[in-house]
Amino acid sequence: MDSFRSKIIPVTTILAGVVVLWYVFAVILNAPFQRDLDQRGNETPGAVEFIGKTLSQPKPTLPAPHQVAVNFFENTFLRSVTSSRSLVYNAWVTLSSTLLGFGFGTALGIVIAVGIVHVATLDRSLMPWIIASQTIPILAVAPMIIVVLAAIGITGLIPKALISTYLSFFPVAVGMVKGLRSPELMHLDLMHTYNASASQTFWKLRVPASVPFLFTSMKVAVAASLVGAIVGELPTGAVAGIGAKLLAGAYYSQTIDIWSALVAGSIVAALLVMAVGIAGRLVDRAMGGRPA
Amino acid sequence: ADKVTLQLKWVTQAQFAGYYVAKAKGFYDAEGLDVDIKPGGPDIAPEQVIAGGGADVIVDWMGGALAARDKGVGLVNIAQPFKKAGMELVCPKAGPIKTEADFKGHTLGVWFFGNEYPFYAWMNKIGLKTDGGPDGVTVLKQSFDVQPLIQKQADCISVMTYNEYGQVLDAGYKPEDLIVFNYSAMGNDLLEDGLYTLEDKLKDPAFEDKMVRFVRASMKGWKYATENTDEAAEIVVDAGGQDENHQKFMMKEVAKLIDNADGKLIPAAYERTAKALLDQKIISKEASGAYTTAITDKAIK
Amino acid sequence: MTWLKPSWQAALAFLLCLAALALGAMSKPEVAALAQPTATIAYPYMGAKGLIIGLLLIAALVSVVKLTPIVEAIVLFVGAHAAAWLLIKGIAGFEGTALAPYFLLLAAAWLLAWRCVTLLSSLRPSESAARNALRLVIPAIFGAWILIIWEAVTRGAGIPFILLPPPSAIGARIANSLPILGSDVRQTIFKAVLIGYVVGNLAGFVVAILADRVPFLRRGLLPIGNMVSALPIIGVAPIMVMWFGFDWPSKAAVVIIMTFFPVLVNTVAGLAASGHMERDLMRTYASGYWPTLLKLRLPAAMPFIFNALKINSTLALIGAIVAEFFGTPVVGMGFRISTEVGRMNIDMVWAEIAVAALAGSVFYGVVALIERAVTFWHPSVRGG
Amino acid sequence: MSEQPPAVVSASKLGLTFQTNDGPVQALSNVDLTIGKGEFVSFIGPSGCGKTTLLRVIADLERATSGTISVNGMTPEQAREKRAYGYVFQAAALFPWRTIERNVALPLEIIGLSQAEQAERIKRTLALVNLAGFEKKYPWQLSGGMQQRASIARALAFDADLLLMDEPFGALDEIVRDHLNEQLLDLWARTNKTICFVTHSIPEAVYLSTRIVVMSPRPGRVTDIIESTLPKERPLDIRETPEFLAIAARVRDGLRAGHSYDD
Amino acid sequence: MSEQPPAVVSASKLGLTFQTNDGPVQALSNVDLTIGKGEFVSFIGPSGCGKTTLLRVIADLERATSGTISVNGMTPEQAREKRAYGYVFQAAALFPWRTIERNVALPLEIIGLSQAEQAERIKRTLALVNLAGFEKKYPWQLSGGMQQRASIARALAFDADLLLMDEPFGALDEIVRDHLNEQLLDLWARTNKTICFVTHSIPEAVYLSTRIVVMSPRPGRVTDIIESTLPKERPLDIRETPEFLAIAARVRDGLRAGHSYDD
Ligand SMILES: Nc1ncnc2c1ncn2[C@@H]1O[C@H](COP(=O)(O)OP(=O)(O)OP(=O)(O)O)[C@@H](O)[C@H]1O
Ligand SMILES: Nc1ncnc2c1ncn2[C@@H]1O[C@H](COP(=O)(O)OP(=O)(O)OP(=O)(O)O)[C@@H](O)[C@H]1O
Ligand SMILES: Cc1ncc(C[n+]2csc(CCO)c2C)c(N)n1
Ligand SMILES: [Mg+2]
Ligand SMILES: [Mg+2]
Repeated sequence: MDSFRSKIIPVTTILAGVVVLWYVFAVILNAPFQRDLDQRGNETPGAVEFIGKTLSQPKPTLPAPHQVAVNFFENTFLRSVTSSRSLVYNAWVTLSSTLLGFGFGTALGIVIAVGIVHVATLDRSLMPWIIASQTIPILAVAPMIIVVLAAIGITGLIPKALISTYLSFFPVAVGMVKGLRSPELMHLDLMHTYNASASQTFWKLRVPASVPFLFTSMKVAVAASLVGAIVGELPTGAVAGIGAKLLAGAYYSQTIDIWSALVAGSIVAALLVMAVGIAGRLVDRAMGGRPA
Repeated sequence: ADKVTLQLKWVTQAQFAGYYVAKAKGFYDAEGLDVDIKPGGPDIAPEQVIAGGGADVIVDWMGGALAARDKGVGLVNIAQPFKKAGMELVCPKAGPIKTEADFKGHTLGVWFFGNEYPFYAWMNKIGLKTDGGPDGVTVLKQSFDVQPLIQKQADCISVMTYNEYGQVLDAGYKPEDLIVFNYSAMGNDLLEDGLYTLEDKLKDPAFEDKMVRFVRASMKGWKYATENTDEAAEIVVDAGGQDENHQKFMMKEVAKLIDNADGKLIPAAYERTAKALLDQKIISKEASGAYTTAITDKAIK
Repeated sequence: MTWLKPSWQAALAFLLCLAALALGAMSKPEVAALAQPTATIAYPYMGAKGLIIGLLLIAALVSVVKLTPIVEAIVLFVGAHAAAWLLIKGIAGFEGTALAPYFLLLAAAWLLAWRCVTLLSSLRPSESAARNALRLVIPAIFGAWILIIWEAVTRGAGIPFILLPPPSAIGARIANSLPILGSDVRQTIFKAVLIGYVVGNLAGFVVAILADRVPFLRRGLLPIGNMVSALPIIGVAPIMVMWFGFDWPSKAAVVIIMTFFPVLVNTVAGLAASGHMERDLMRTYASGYWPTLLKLRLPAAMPFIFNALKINSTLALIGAIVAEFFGTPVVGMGFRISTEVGRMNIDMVWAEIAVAALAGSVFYGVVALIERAVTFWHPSVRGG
Repeated sequence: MSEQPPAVVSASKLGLTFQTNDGPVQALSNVDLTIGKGEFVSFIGPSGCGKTTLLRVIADLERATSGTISVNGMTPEQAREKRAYGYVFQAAALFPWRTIERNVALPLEIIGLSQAEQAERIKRTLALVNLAGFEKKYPWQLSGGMQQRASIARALAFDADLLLMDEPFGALDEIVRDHLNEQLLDLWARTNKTICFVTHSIPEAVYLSTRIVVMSPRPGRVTDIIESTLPKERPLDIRETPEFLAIAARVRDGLRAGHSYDD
Repeated sequence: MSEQPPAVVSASKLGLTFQTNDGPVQALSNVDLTIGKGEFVSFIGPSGCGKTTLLRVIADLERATSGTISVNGMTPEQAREKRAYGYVFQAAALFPWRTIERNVALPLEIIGLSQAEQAERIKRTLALVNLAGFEKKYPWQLSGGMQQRASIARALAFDADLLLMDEPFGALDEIVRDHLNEQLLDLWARTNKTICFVTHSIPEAVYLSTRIVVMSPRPGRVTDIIESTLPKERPLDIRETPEFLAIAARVRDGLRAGHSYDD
């Protein structure tokens, strides 16, 4: 908690800086349209009035922070959490498939890493194809995945979670291959002298040694998983979730909605990443980690 | 009740009000149908969904359906609720473009994903190249919104009468500030929203009967929607459509494209569509058997 | 001591062949032909069926005999691939009519190929030329079988072309669309991806160093950096188009946002990875922040940083391609993919995907090679 | 037991060459050596002469590039798989995420001892190396010598018939060292283990061993093998006897002969 | 130079307590010590008694929890920032990504020496520790003792006026050790450096030092400080003189008294 308090001042200072910059850009980016509008309406507002107008357009190019804040507040606190317009509800929809996908993805990534580290055949043959798989643009194949899964009767949470899985397993696999191979050679030699089985070496040496890599990869993976969940909401009809809000906003040019959905997504992301970070620190402490 | 899955071409909005009304008003129930309406989304191709067995019937534009048919998916038009096209190109009057003759050397926004055929057919007709050279036009792939126009990234953009045109107005443009090239008005329109199913399945009399009932109820829905536009828009919002005012606007505009709600396909429009596609080599061979009037004939007497 | 050695793949392949023999007809036309012996109905594998099964059985049998691994691998290689070739060639003209024995034989051939790969990966040749050759051959066989199975299944089961075209069609498409693919690659990879990758990685790195150097920023920037982590592309891409226009700069901006976070997180973790005694050593030299960073902490952080660079090499590609779904000039890999899906030219979509996969693999491979050179001292590279 | 104790380690013409970035390094060359059951053999030689490498070859941690070697009549690999030996590395090699007692427990977990048996052995061996009271500490909370003792405790807890110890007492003060020397001799006498012991201390080598192998550097060769004539029962003050000093002198001469310093 | 050499290290009532997961560990208690310029002070004491900790406090790697300490009349931190000392750790602490010569070059790069000067010092110090020919090897390609020597070379190349050495010769054989002892004495005599030297070897401590600090464990206290009466000029065979042996005996007694073993 102490560390929490020590963060408040820096975070708020930097946020304040971001907000100021944001206002400046809002005026700059919204000005051309406002000028056009005034021209067509034959109005010649003064500078202050003009700036005020740029910051209160209904569909601005860059919404002003207070517009986003108001929208965010309304959609978060003033709506029942079961309403499809509530950001809480939509964030929850996205979060649930994120977490499921992250779970699958982490597990799959670890399984692949274990396979690659232990089975020579996999090391040589699998990795190039996993890399290739990652270069397939998800948004292009997501609809096909959804179609195929729907054809075999899988709908709902799972298809979206699978897209999260697809995006999140790779960072974990890459990180864990490195992590599982990072024990010092002397420690491996030690296990060798005990004629420890591969699984004993794995659990007692490789896994603990890979922990820093694991949690770092998991931070990247949980973020990727959230992106996947959001992307996965589009081809499933975009009925609910942060992705659906983004899409609806984009479709009707409701930039304020887009930004407040983006803010919601970012907050969820920050919370998830911090949760992984805290888990990592707890594990480190349980492993007798030495304070820096 | 018989189950029917309908795959829409886009997200839930008044463009598909007829089906939502038919469901909400019990017209499908009355025909003994249990209809599942699946909204679409960006880059979801209804043709793929039906080929993969994910739907019994889809809403599609003729261009997309014929292209799929050319690739071996036996899509057949069984009804054509939209008689006129809603697509148009709009340009701000303050900009450089007043007539077709001004296009040369300018940037035009177009949707892709199978929505680009009417535009290319038109350019083909007036003999403009689309490669971005000085004696042709530069084409932009437009995203969902009307920003390219507001930001002046394009000189003209594509809109649907019932959707983006409204957004342009919302953005502060008045109709007199805009130059509009409407595809239907120019006689360049290609058929838009129609109902398609697979010809193999249609050979089954039971399925055919199901489709007859489906089309009958759907057109009843469309009729009701065009007569009660505000109520229809509310039904759409209840089904997940966004922004009630916008849906009401959209419903009114869509109603203008429906015309009589009999779902009958006009063969001349079909011929024009098929020819335009062949001219652009979107399809490799003459389309044949791509529509049937049998269903609408039985459905609407 | 016997002259036999067991291999479950061979045994299973053997059983599958027998099952295929027992089930009889390979395709629907053959069933029809058998039902009407008088009519002349053409059907696949009129003469080849015996040959296929024979090839597979012989390969399976030879592989359980104790031979040198090379000879065994060659026999398996030839048997499996010849059988697969005959199977695929035979179904031509009869797509979608295959019955169970077709798939059983395919599975048998695949098992033998698997056995072949296992054998090859257990080889430890002493010449480095042979080692390098194996390094290429093993993933190549693995990859070839992905394609073989894909080809055989899509054709055998008659999967609609617009759902999944067979690789042969994709290959043909690649071959006769080279100019288009070339211009798409130029637009997407050489402009958006490379620039975005470099700038994004640098940005993440610089922010990580800043956060490390200035404790105030560390406490303030990292939580905000975490928020950037999931700015979803579909939300950001339209905004970037608004800000940076339709052409590649907006795509590069999306790539920057996507690649920023992995580098940030990994650099921060890596900077904490140097040992205590080493850090104490630098303290005894009263080494300032920057020399310690340069000489100790960054080298020790490299294994982490390279993880991020590797992840980003594929992420950047996805980002640029997906960003092109949201408004572009009419060129680029993402543009092509979304447009050709709409036109039902799924073979072109897969052609672009194949090019993307190839480019991504090369990109990743280059990064991995640099990693080996830079972190040669790390146990994961030295062997372990 | 037969009259002629079977060879525990038997090497002939053993050689090992490392390939490095700037050319090959010959670490062992032409080593002939037989170690019988129950022997206590010390290896002594200048730094870098190949003592560690030889121990590693016996332990199947390194593969000889020429010559042959057998351990308990098997290849080193088979012997290792039979868990024929315990190894004390030159550095402590403790797992930083395990407490001292969990570090000692590691080999016991691997061979699958019961919890009770583990606890008993941990307690006994930690007491032996005088680390009682430090069970719950992590390695970085111990001094260098204490870490080394923890690693000795770990090897002793493993309780194999062959002990390979690479400078186990290098980081210890004289008194702890004397104490552990006595304990080790006692253990050896009681259990009839075979011990291969690398050390830099001539008195330690003479005090402990039945045989002393003197090595010389680059390439590592065995230059002398000295049989100890001391009795099996060795009180600490045996180190002042003339017999002891004579052996020590012989070792020193052997060392000096093989050494590369000319001063 | 003044008659009364100024104190290089001066500690009074120094104490240090580590907080650990299972309670505090008092590593140093009430240490009073003054080391004058040009002195050679050895620290000897049982394993875990706080020798390393004391050196680390002098080097500002650990902060004392009670008492005061000054180095060259400054706080340890200021002294460290002035690069007042070179430190040899108990373990080698070489960077695996640098060859031996680049490891030795590390401190020289940091203080910003010219390339030529660096090359000269590297060559000289590597020759001193007998590692010539191993310049291009990586640390993992060296034996334990060779790594330790590389780390000594690194500290010597740094060439500070105060040398803190934590068991630098622990992993070396007697002959190399004798050689390095001589070299170190020579260097000390020539340059008038102040040296703090931790060792477990009583003869080494007596041979090298002007003063020997005997410590006892838990909590680490200074139990005896023995002034050497040996001349500054010390040939190796001084170790057989009665004077030498007398001092050694006194150190041994001091050690034994402070030791926790009762045998
Ligand atoms: N992995 C390796 N790669 C290359 N050379 C090596 C490797 N390990 C050891 N050597 C070399 O082999 C020789 C013998 O090393 P070894 O570790 O056996 O010496 P040692 O007798 O144990 O020395 P010390 O008493 O210093 O520990 C040394 O010259 C060393 O440089
Ligand atoms: N970081 C630490 N945290 C907790 N306790 C520590 C820490 N470092 C050392 N200690 C404890 O302080 C005491 C003194 O340790 P120190 O390393 O100074 O011993 P030493 O005299 O150098 O011993 P050795 O000769 O074995 O190296 C030991 O009991 C040790 O357990
Ligand atoms: C990628 C893509 N971008 C824009 C549209 C525009 N759009 C929205 S609804 C509609 C009418 C057809 O249903 C059209 C053309 C699209 N379809 N796909
Ligand atoms: Mg050694
Ligand atoms: Mg110490």
